[in-house]
Amino acid sequence: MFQVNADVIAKEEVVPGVFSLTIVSPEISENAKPGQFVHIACNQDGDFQLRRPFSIHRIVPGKAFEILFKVVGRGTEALSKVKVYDTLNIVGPLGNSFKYSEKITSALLIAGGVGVAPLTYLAEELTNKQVKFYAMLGAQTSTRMLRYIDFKRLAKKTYTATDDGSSGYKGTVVDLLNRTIHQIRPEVVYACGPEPMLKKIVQTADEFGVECQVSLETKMACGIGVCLGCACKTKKGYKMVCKDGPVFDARDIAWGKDEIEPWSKEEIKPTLLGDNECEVEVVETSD
Amino acid sequence: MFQVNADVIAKEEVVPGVFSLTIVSPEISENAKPGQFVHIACNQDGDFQLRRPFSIHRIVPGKAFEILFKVVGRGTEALSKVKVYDTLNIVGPLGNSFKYSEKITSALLIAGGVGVAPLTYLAEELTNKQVKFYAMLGAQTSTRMLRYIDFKRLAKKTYTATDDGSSGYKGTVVDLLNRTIHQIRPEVVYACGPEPMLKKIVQTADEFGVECQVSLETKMACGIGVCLGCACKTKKGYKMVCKDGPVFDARDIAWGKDEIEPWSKEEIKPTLLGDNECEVEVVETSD
Amino acid sequence: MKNPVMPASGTFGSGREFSKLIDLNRLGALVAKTVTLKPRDGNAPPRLHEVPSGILNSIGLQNEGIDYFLEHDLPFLRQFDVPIIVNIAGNSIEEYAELCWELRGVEGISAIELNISCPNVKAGGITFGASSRLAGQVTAAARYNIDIPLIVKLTPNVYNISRIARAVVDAGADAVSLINTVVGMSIDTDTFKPRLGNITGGLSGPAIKPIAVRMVWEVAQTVEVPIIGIGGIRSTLDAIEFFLAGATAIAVGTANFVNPHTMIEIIDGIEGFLKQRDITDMYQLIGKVEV
Amino acid sequence: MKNPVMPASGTFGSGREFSKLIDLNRLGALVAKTVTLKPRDGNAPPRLHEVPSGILNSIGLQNEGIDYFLEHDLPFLRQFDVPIIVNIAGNSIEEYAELCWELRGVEGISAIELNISCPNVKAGGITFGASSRLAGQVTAAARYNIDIPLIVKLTPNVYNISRIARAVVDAGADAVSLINTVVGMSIDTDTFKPRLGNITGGLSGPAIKPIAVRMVWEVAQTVEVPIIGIGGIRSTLDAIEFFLAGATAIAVGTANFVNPHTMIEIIDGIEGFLKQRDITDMYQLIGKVEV
Ligand SMILES: Cc1cc2nc3c(=O)[nH]c(=O)nc-3n(C[C@H](O)[C@H](O)[C@H](O)COP(=O)(O)OP(=O)(O)OC[C@H]3O[C@@H](n4cnc5c(N)ncnc54)[C@H](O)[C@@H]3O)c2cc1C
Ligand SMILES: Cc1cc2nc3c(=O)[nH]c(=O)nc-3n(C[C@H](O)[C@H](O)[C@H](O)COP(=O)(O)OP(=O)(O)OC[C@H]3O[C@@H](n4cnc5c(N)ncnc54)[C@H](O)[C@@H]3O)c2cc1C
Ligand SMILES: Cc1cc2nc3c(=O)[nH]c(=O)nc-3n(C[C@H](O)[C@H](O)[C@H](O)COP(=O)(O)O)c2cc1C
Ligand SMILES: Cc1cc2nc3c(=O)[nH]c(=O)nc-3n(C[C@H](O)[C@H](O)[C@H](O)COP(=O)(O)O)c2cc1C
Ligand code: FES
Ligand code: FES
Repeated sequence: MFQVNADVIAKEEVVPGVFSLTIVSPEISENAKPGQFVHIACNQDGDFQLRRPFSIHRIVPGKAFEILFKVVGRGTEALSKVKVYDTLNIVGPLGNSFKYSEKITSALLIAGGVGVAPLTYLAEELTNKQVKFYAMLGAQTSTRMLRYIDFKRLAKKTYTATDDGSSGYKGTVVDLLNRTIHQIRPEVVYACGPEPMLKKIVQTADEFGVECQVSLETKMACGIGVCLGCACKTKKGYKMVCKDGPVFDARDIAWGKDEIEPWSKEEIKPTLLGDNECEVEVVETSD
Repeated sequence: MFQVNADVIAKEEVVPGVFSLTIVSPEISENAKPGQFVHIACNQDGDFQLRRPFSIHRIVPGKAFEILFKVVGRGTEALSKVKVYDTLNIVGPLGNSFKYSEKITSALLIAGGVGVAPLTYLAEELTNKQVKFYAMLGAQTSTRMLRYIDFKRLAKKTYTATDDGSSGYKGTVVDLLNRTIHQIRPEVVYACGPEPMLKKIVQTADEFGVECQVSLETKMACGIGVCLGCACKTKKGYKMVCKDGPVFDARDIAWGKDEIEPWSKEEIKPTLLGDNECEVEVVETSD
Repeated sequence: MKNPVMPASGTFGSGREFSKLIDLNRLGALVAKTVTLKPRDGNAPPRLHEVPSGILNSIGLQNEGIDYFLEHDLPFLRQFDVPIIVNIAGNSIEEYAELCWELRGVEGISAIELNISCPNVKAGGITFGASSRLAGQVTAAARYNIDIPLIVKLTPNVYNISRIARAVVDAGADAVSLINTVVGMSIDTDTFKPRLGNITGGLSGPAIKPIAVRMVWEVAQTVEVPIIGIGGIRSTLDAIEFFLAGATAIAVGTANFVNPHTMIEIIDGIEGFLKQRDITDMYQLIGKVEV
Repeated sequence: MKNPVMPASGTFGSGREFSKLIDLNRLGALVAKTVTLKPRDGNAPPRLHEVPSGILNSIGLQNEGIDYFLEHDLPFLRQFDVPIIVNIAGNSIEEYAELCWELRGVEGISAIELNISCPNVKAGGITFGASSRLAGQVTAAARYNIDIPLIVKLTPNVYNISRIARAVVDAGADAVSLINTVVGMSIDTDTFKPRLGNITGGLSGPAIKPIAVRMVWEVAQTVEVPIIGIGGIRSTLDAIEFFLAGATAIAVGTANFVNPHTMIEIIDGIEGFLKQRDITDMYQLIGKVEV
């Protein structure tokens, strides 16, 4: 865990409203693990603002790391205005990481939208460790599909789902998962994205008795485990997302029941179908 | 009095840390009088910040107006970052104005540093009304002398004083005034600058029984006379700088006695001397 | 009331200046600066200091007194087709009573707002609004001397604001407004002098909004009368937050200085908010926070 | 104490995490998160919400209990050559007494800080710190059970904090620390739900600094014991402001989250401030506001 003043050396608006920043920090780059995050002071002027947490998206070994973020409010707005060569004050790497065994023969990475951020790093790590894995990427439409090329390169197979069907499966990654998990038969699922999506993925994983690790999000203050503000309810009591997480074994999480949207059993009954029904040409996206 | 969203069409860093902005607003330009000010929302982001008051420095008749400001804190800092074509939310014109009669044969305008802002507008007005006037401009050093060229053009004679003697009289405008008021023999003095300077000018004016109008500064909230926050003590009770001022007849002001720096009588005893002892070559300044 | 948006007393003067910038006829009510029996000079300057997300002020209830108000300000306010709320303050129960007596039957006043944030000189300087007994007594005295609706404006500088609210309602208040400013202080580290001539002053602005929302919610649990929510409101969503907490109307104070159009923007904004969620009636929001 | 700068309880955990980012040996004191007799789960999430110039929190004193603290946290803190202040809280006077008893004679504790901002379950849930009687009783009970210096941490949610300060000092407090958080609330206008699982929470950060400075100044006029100033401090000048108001030391809370190096920067900054004005001794600043 370090607090560094780090220079931004590259910036890209990957898709409208989604930016990537490459930040120089040997300390963070050398000590990071997939699933960990950094805590960034986003606003440059003197006004009070808490840091904002962002997953480590990729690593330039020993030199720098990359974040991928979506503008949703004040902090990310300010961060999107950062210019190359600006300096950011960053605390990291923070939190735990995705767990995997090199013996795994097939893992499945599922990303909803910008949830792809930590999974890209994981994908590169798994590849280095010669762990075979599949990937599923979800987006509203093909032009907002993030990091498809990277996964296409790294994964055994990369499925995509778009709400409008402009790329891959027409629907959510959840539906896609339900229709394909039986053929992928992953030993472990790694998922990151909006909470409603995670909840459903976890249900499916459960049904198929597959281990599932998810990266959670909460509001954070300290990011290092001292304020006890980022609590999430687990079957072992309150855990801190910033310290005990952000990666949790889905089984341990006590999901707010009320919040789970009702959905019909049929939906997840696997309709057997050939590979290529899901294997689709994907229009190249801007990255 | 108007509240307008006005575009910045010109910006200049006149001397380091002192900026001028030309802002398009027919409403304000048409209704302004010398000595009045505008109240500007300086920070663009959503964070709470009171408006900041700035004298109207010059007018582009019927079209635009100019402000001249020095960066001293958060608000002016933010304002100095405004770019040409940015829009500013402005309330104005506000406050009273300098009073003058077209019968005056000789007025004297005394500016300390950025205090030249409202006096430049007054100088142009007096010129239009064919009122003859002298000017005294003070600055730390010649390279920070503001608007000398303009006054040189408009005034019957423009004296300058610099702390380091790099331009004109070596010393303060106050000393310069004390050494020259007997020869200028103004019927009225208009002064704007730091409060200690104003106090001394007022004393001198008093000694010579000359009317003196000063433009005062206080912290402001509303700027329009409703919050009663910008009170200044006068012999007629509390007056509001934003509404009853910013221009006051020096005689009415109840200066905080304690605050007046002690100074010896001799200093102001006029030592008779030839014109040219005060008439000096002035190095051209950056504007 | 056309709508639930009004200015907070003391941030609107007598309305004259604002009438040059906004259409006063669009407001829900007109609230004048506190008037006292005799004219008051107010406190020594400086009277203002900006702090993070707010300002400290120590105006000291400067005003020309009730007679001047009735002669000069009220006639101006009467021109508009908007309810007028007159805010009054005194240093003794008798003064409040006398003020109400003076206002009794005066044409064009829709309600009286009692500013009970000032100290009671007789009761050893304790703020009326800090004691449920004193607050009740002031309210009763006012109630006894005037028959139009009575609003009591509560101070946040107390442990249990609900108790005060209960007391003034029991004493005859038809509504309560909250919050007034929070007592604060700031010191200039260059001069070692307080930033305000009066040493301490009232904190207002976005900084106090969470305190105000909490107190409105607490008071809404305790009394049944309408609540005017005040404190750091500068946007439509701020206003909605107060409605959800239990306010039936809101007043805008410090934000008027930053943007004189704040109240107008909120009035339009509330309409938009309701349309968007097709809520037919604003009252469906009041107190609807899902706790 | 090497210097007058320490962390505010609950914003520093047990010091373990911070020890990875800053040199704890540079601090004036180490202040651990409030410990209670039994472990506490804390409140339901969400526990945090950011507001203008501050945050609302409703952690709910989550902690592992005194036994765990003594076994795991205290030994860690003891490694450093810095005075350790243990902050305790209870729901009854007996609990405070018992906690002090447990801490009696424990090696390596320099002082006890009583967090009296929690409700007294027996006295109908009134906050200990809101009643001079209860505050005095808690202090006396603690005083009776432990002989090391006793600091009482005051809550700002009162009308007259000086009275509370007077009461705890009369009851044997060696010092007071203030302020704790100001009760606030925020509502999500999309979901109509409170932003905090606990509905209300404590406001901290720069937003409350003017309130804290004012209260420190008031208390400094009333009691003679040392005052630890707390509330919105994030810079050297903030700290100086509290010294001028009458604080002999200061604690940094919320700012630790934004910049973990805040305390170190303030320690260096104070030195610089004194040098610049060649003031030989920090104590020449304390209470020196020129009113
Ligand atoms: C461990 C962790 C890793 C994260 N990694 C990434 C990442 O790689 N890329 C990315 O784009 N975002 C990531 N997030 C989410 C990111 O931190 C938030 O989007 C950001 O803090 C929003 O700040 P803001 O000021 O822009 O929005 P705010 O003004 O704070 O809030 C705007 C909106 O965003 C929502 N929001 C705010 N904070 C969060 C949060 N922490 N989680 C979910 N919703 C929030 C609010 O409810 C509100 O609706 C991560 C969050 C966590 C906890
Ligand atoms: C009627 C009027 C006309 C003015 N005209 C001009 C002008 O033409 N050009 C110009 O540069 N400035 C002018 N000023 C001063 C200008 O308003 C302040 O410099 C500005 O408000 C400072 O804001 P800030 O946020 O940058 O500084 P702050 O962060 O608010 O304060 C920084 C420092 O500036 C001092 N300061 C702040 N406000 C004022 C003020 N109103 N007067 C004096 N000192 C202040 C503070 O004491 C502090 O030391 C005028 C002020 C008034 C009242
Ligand atoms: C400059 C100023 C003057 C005020 N004067 C009065 C007053 O005369 N009477 C009164 O009842 N409240 C007065 N208030 C308090 C406001 O009416 C309001 O209750 C408080 O400012 C909180 O609202 P805000 O945060 O929107 O400003 C004043 C507030 C300010 C900032
Ligand atoms: C997240 C958080 C947790 C806190 N926990 C405690 C606590 O356990 N015990 C306590 O006495 N004060 C606690 N406080 C209050 C702080 O110690 C401090 O009094 C308050 O936050 C004001 O200081 P600040 O504005 O610098 O944060 C907590 C504050 C925050 C923000
Ligand atoms: S954010 Fe402080 S404990 Fe997690
Ligand atoms: S600034 Fe409000 S009255 Fe002058």
